[in-house]
Amino acid sequence: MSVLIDAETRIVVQGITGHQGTVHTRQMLQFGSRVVAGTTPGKGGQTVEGVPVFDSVQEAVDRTEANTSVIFVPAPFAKDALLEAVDAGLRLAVVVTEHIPFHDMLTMYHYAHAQGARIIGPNCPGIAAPGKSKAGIIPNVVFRPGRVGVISRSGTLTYEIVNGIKEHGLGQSTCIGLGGDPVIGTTFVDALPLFEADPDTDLVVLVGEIGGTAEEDAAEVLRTRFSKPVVAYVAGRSAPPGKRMGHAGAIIARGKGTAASKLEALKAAGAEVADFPYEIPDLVARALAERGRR
Amino acid sequence: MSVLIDAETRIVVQGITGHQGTVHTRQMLQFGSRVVAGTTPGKGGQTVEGVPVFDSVQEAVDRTEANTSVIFVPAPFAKDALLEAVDAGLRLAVVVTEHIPFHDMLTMYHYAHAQGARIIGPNCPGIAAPGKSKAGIIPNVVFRPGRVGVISRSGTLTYEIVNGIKEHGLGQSTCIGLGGDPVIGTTFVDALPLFEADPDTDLVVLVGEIGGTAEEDAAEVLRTRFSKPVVAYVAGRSAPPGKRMGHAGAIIARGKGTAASKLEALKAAGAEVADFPYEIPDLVARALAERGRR
Amino acid sequence: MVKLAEWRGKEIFRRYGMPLPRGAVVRSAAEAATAVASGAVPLPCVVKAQVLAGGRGKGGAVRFAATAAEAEAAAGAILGLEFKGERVREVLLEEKLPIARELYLSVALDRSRRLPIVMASAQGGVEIENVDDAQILRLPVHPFAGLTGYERRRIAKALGLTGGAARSLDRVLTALWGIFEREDAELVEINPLAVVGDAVIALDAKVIIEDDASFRHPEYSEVRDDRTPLEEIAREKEIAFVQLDGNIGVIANGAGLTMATLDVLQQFGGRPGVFLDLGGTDDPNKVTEAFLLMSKARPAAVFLNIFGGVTRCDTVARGLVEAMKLVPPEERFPLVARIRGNNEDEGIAILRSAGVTSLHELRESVQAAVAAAAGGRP
Amino acid sequence: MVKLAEWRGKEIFRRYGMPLPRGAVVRSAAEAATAVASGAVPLPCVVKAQVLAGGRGKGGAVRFAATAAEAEAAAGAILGLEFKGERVREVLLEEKLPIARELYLSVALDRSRRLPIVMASAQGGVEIENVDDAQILRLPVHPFAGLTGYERRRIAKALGLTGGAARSLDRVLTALWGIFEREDAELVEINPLAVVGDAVIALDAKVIIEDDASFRHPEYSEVRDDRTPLEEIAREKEIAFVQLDGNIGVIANGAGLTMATLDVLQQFGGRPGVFLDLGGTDDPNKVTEAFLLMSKARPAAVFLNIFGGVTRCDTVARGLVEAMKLVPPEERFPLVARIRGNNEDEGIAILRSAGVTSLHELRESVQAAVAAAAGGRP
Repeated sequence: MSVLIDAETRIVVQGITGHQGTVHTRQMLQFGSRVVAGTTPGKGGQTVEGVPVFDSVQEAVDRTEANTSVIFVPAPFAKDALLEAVDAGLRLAVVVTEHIPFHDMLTMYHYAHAQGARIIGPNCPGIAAPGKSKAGIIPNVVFRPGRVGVISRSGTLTYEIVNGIKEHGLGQSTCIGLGGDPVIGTTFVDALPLFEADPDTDLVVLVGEIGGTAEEDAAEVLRTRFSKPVVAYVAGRSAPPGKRMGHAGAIIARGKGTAASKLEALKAAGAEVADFPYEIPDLVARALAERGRR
Repeated sequence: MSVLIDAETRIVVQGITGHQGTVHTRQMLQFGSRVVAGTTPGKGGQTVEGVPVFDSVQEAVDRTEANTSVIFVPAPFAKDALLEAVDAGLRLAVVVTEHIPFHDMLTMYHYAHAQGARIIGPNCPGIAAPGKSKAGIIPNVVFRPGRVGVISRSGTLTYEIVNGIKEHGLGQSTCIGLGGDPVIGTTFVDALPLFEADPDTDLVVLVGEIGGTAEEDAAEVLRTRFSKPVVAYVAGRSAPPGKRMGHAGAIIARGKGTAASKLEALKAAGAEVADFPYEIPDLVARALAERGRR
Repeated sequence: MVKLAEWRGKEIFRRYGMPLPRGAVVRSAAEAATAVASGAVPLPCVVKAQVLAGGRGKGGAVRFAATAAEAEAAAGAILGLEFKGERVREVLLEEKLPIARELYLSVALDRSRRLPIVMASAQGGVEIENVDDAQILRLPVHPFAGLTGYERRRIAKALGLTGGAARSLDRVLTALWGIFEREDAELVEINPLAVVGDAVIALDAKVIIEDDASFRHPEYSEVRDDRTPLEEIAREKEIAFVQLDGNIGVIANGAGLTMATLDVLQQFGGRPGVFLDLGGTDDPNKVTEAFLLMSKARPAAVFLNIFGGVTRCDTVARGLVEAMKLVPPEERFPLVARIRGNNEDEGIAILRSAGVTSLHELRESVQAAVAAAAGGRP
Repeated sequence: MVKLAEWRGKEIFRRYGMPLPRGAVVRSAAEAATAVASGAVPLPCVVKAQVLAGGRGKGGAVRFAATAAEAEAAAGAILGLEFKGERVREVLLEEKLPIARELYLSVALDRSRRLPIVMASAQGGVEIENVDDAQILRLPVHPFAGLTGYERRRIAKALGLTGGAARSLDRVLTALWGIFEREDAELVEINPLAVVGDAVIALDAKVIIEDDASFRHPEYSEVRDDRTPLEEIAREKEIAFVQLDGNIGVIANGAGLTMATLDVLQQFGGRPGVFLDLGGTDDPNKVTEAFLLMSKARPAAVFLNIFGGVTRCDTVARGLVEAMKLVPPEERFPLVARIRGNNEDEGIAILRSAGVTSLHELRESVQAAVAAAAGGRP
């Protein structure tokens, strides 16, 4: 088992004929993913990397039984692409596209939620279960099958950390890059229960960033309904307090959002906290060994 | 057991200080309903028939643990009242108000649906479980506890038919008046499974009307996933074909919507069909007797 | 339900940016001449009677004009016509366009799905009921998402439009959806939507506004269908008033009960004439008003079938007896009453002592009413 | 993020029907005199510098004038001022109103809830962070429902408004919500919202438009914050460029990796100066551009930390070596590079043979960069 995707997952790539879509379709196929279809309006009938292209997601679903989408279409059209995926009955959509207005994402999230569909992202590296499937853009080279789950708000930092786990001789069960945008479809709070329920995950590495209260919210889940060991890292401890949203943003967060607040919450919830990314593999190995002894 | 409401149901009446709200609060209390709160903005602190009035539904919920709303507020404000009920966490709202624009009701229905709340109505007589509770305006006098379920699109015709069942010496488990508006929160299709699951219902009387395809849709449920006997009546067999929606309406319905189409579908699905309302009690008694023999 | 004439529909279309033929609405032949002379209506032009009924083309209510004189003559000939019972007060003159294809496009409510539904067909210009099902795209649209890009592409495909025509369709769809949502429409229909060169243009406009939304749209209150004086009174009192071709008047409360009453009446050989539906109420004042209103319609007999919810039957009965006294002798009619609900025995007693046939069972009441209309004592 | 000056915010407010003081924006003392003389600005009036920074009141950037001459003088004095590094180019003159109370009202995004949130407090006119939590109403608003009537009543209650003031608040809320949704705002803030007689009036306006929505709002492209030339170049190339006060330049790809790099750098005694974040990409052209951009910032040393996803590390390394040749001798700087990912060993070999310190581990790379900045050989 793995989280959200597995070897049976049938992927449709929306925006497959674009540069990113094509490059990552190839990478996903090399990873072993079953990319069964792509879509680009007006380009139905072509193939990309041997994958048939359709004009619409509905056609792709009808013809290939695709059940998961990876979206690469440009930001102005991303909302439409997601709604199309949801309306075609897909239950999981990984939105790689960056720079989607958060007002669009509000519609996307609440619409998908109401229809029972899950979004990963936007502006995210996606999800990978080594040896099974990848729906997204995390480099293939960092993975190795194993029993460590990874949930991260970052992109390349995730690659760095996942790679570190591999180089330490460990492997990953499933890795999800949630994306760092203001509104994301799946948060730590949403993702943690999936890993709690996954029998193939022994431990979770949680990679956070300063800003927002996602890590504090995650700590609450860890404290109340998570039984597996967690190793956490939060990037940005050296950054001066951010002011992106000005006064109103400050009162929404009310003292949360700093690295200190996040680390404290995660520690209090029982997570092992790494001060720097390169400390993570050791902490993981130690926590796994301890779990093994119990 | 009964359907949707029972003796524990805690009712808040929205628009309790209006004429209708007050009259029916009294009737519900006489029926035995636990009407625990009412709301009218600006009239918090008053009481109506001994029921405390609050300015908002949230206050009513906080103070009285109300879990079901009956809405009497005028049509221009009904959408707002329903959203307020849903946002305050109520899971069932009976909308008695008539003349709500269907565009408002589209928002109301899909919003409530997304939040996991159920609407009965609008423009409906509501729901009653004799001996337990009533949330709505069906006259108390027509009821008597028993094992016949009633689902109806009509108002006063429901009273007539429910009364006929009582006068025949039978009684009702739960009676739901769905309302006859173009968009309703709970249809036959939605309500039938509730009665199928209710151990206190032995048989269902289904009261339809010409127009729309609700009865044809219900027949599909009866055919595929309903095990209890059904007695059906459809009002309007003598009416000339309606033209309310003109050509476009006709192609949406495509030959459905007439009494003939509905009766045929219901018969084909195994329902006993009454030609006139006064035939219903006999058909019910016969079907129950037959069920008893099996 | 407020059905708008084509020219009013097109005024709304214009506000929402719908591509339309150039044209003008006129109320006299002289205005038609001026509209052509001023260049507002290019020649050749189409001259269309502004009536709500369909079938104008076959009925001589649409004509063509190649010159200003012809336009003036055509407008003059059409104005004042009576078309299917409607007097023609306005005429719409529009440029005659070189039409390549005629399409169909509409948005309405799909009650079963509880969603708006866009319908599109490449077979436009004919009544859509006569188009084969397989030729019609039915696309449910979620109100929280609006008409999305991918749905627009599906519609363009179904209509066989590409390039400039597809872009032009996009304007049409934005207008169509905007009108449906923001004007509280029940129906927005364009038939035909014409392909003209590299664009699509709305040749006709059918817009129906929902009555229940009139509190948001006072602007439509003046454009309601013509009503008879009796219908107007009934409307003001919120009583549904329907004229059929029989001779028995029916007063009932609630659409379902009213329909069931008519069903039984026909079963026993009665021919319903006027029927009044009070809605779900048993308000005694409204019963009285309906009774007085009914007397104006001069029925051969009246059957009153009220199921009492809130009000006690004796109260309703007393109101009815009082109302009977207000009816002038020449307007009196035989009355059969059936009042059910709370305190029904007292109600029946009050009516009977006032000489009204008051029965308990629906069947026997109906039979009595049919007999009364046929001249028997009710 | 496009922060709008008060007068631009108020132009939007006006379009959405927000109640505002009468006033005018001017760009010279003479225009100020004319604005008062024409009656566009009633006296007495407030004269406010149009700068983005807060604290204008205490900083002398807000003055009062009782006569036209005073208004002219005040505008003249403020125009051309430098306020917290911003030159004052516009001055807003507005009637001075008899304020009964000052309230706070805003709408922003609540990321955790994934909902817009309206915040309201009866304690307005001060920085909202300084207001006690219990004095602030936080009301999440669902985008599919909009700002409903019951939510409006809750806000009015929290602000202590009834009667005419509550009705006036309704206009304010409609405008506030409309701007947030339709202008793609990140923040719409009114502080203070003043109670004046029986109405509420927006005295200030803070509107921040989301950058990512700029494809829908070309009208805001001309009102961006002033940027330095380097920042402008970086922006065009979609590279995040941030100036800190240290001397080590950092180039990395991705916000998380960049932050982690800075964290480690500080841990080992380095002081980050400029940092460039390429975003999630490892596009070799963008790496090269960032490298050349960095050379303009004259850092003491540069640490480049790229995790390769799509591109192979050898390709990135070759691009970097080519770019180094383009840097003029006087702009050269010591470079420590860390390129991880696909084909990393080849990449490291290429860089080393070009004389670049190229390491594998983050810790040792950072230590080398810190040493290089301190004058040691990297």
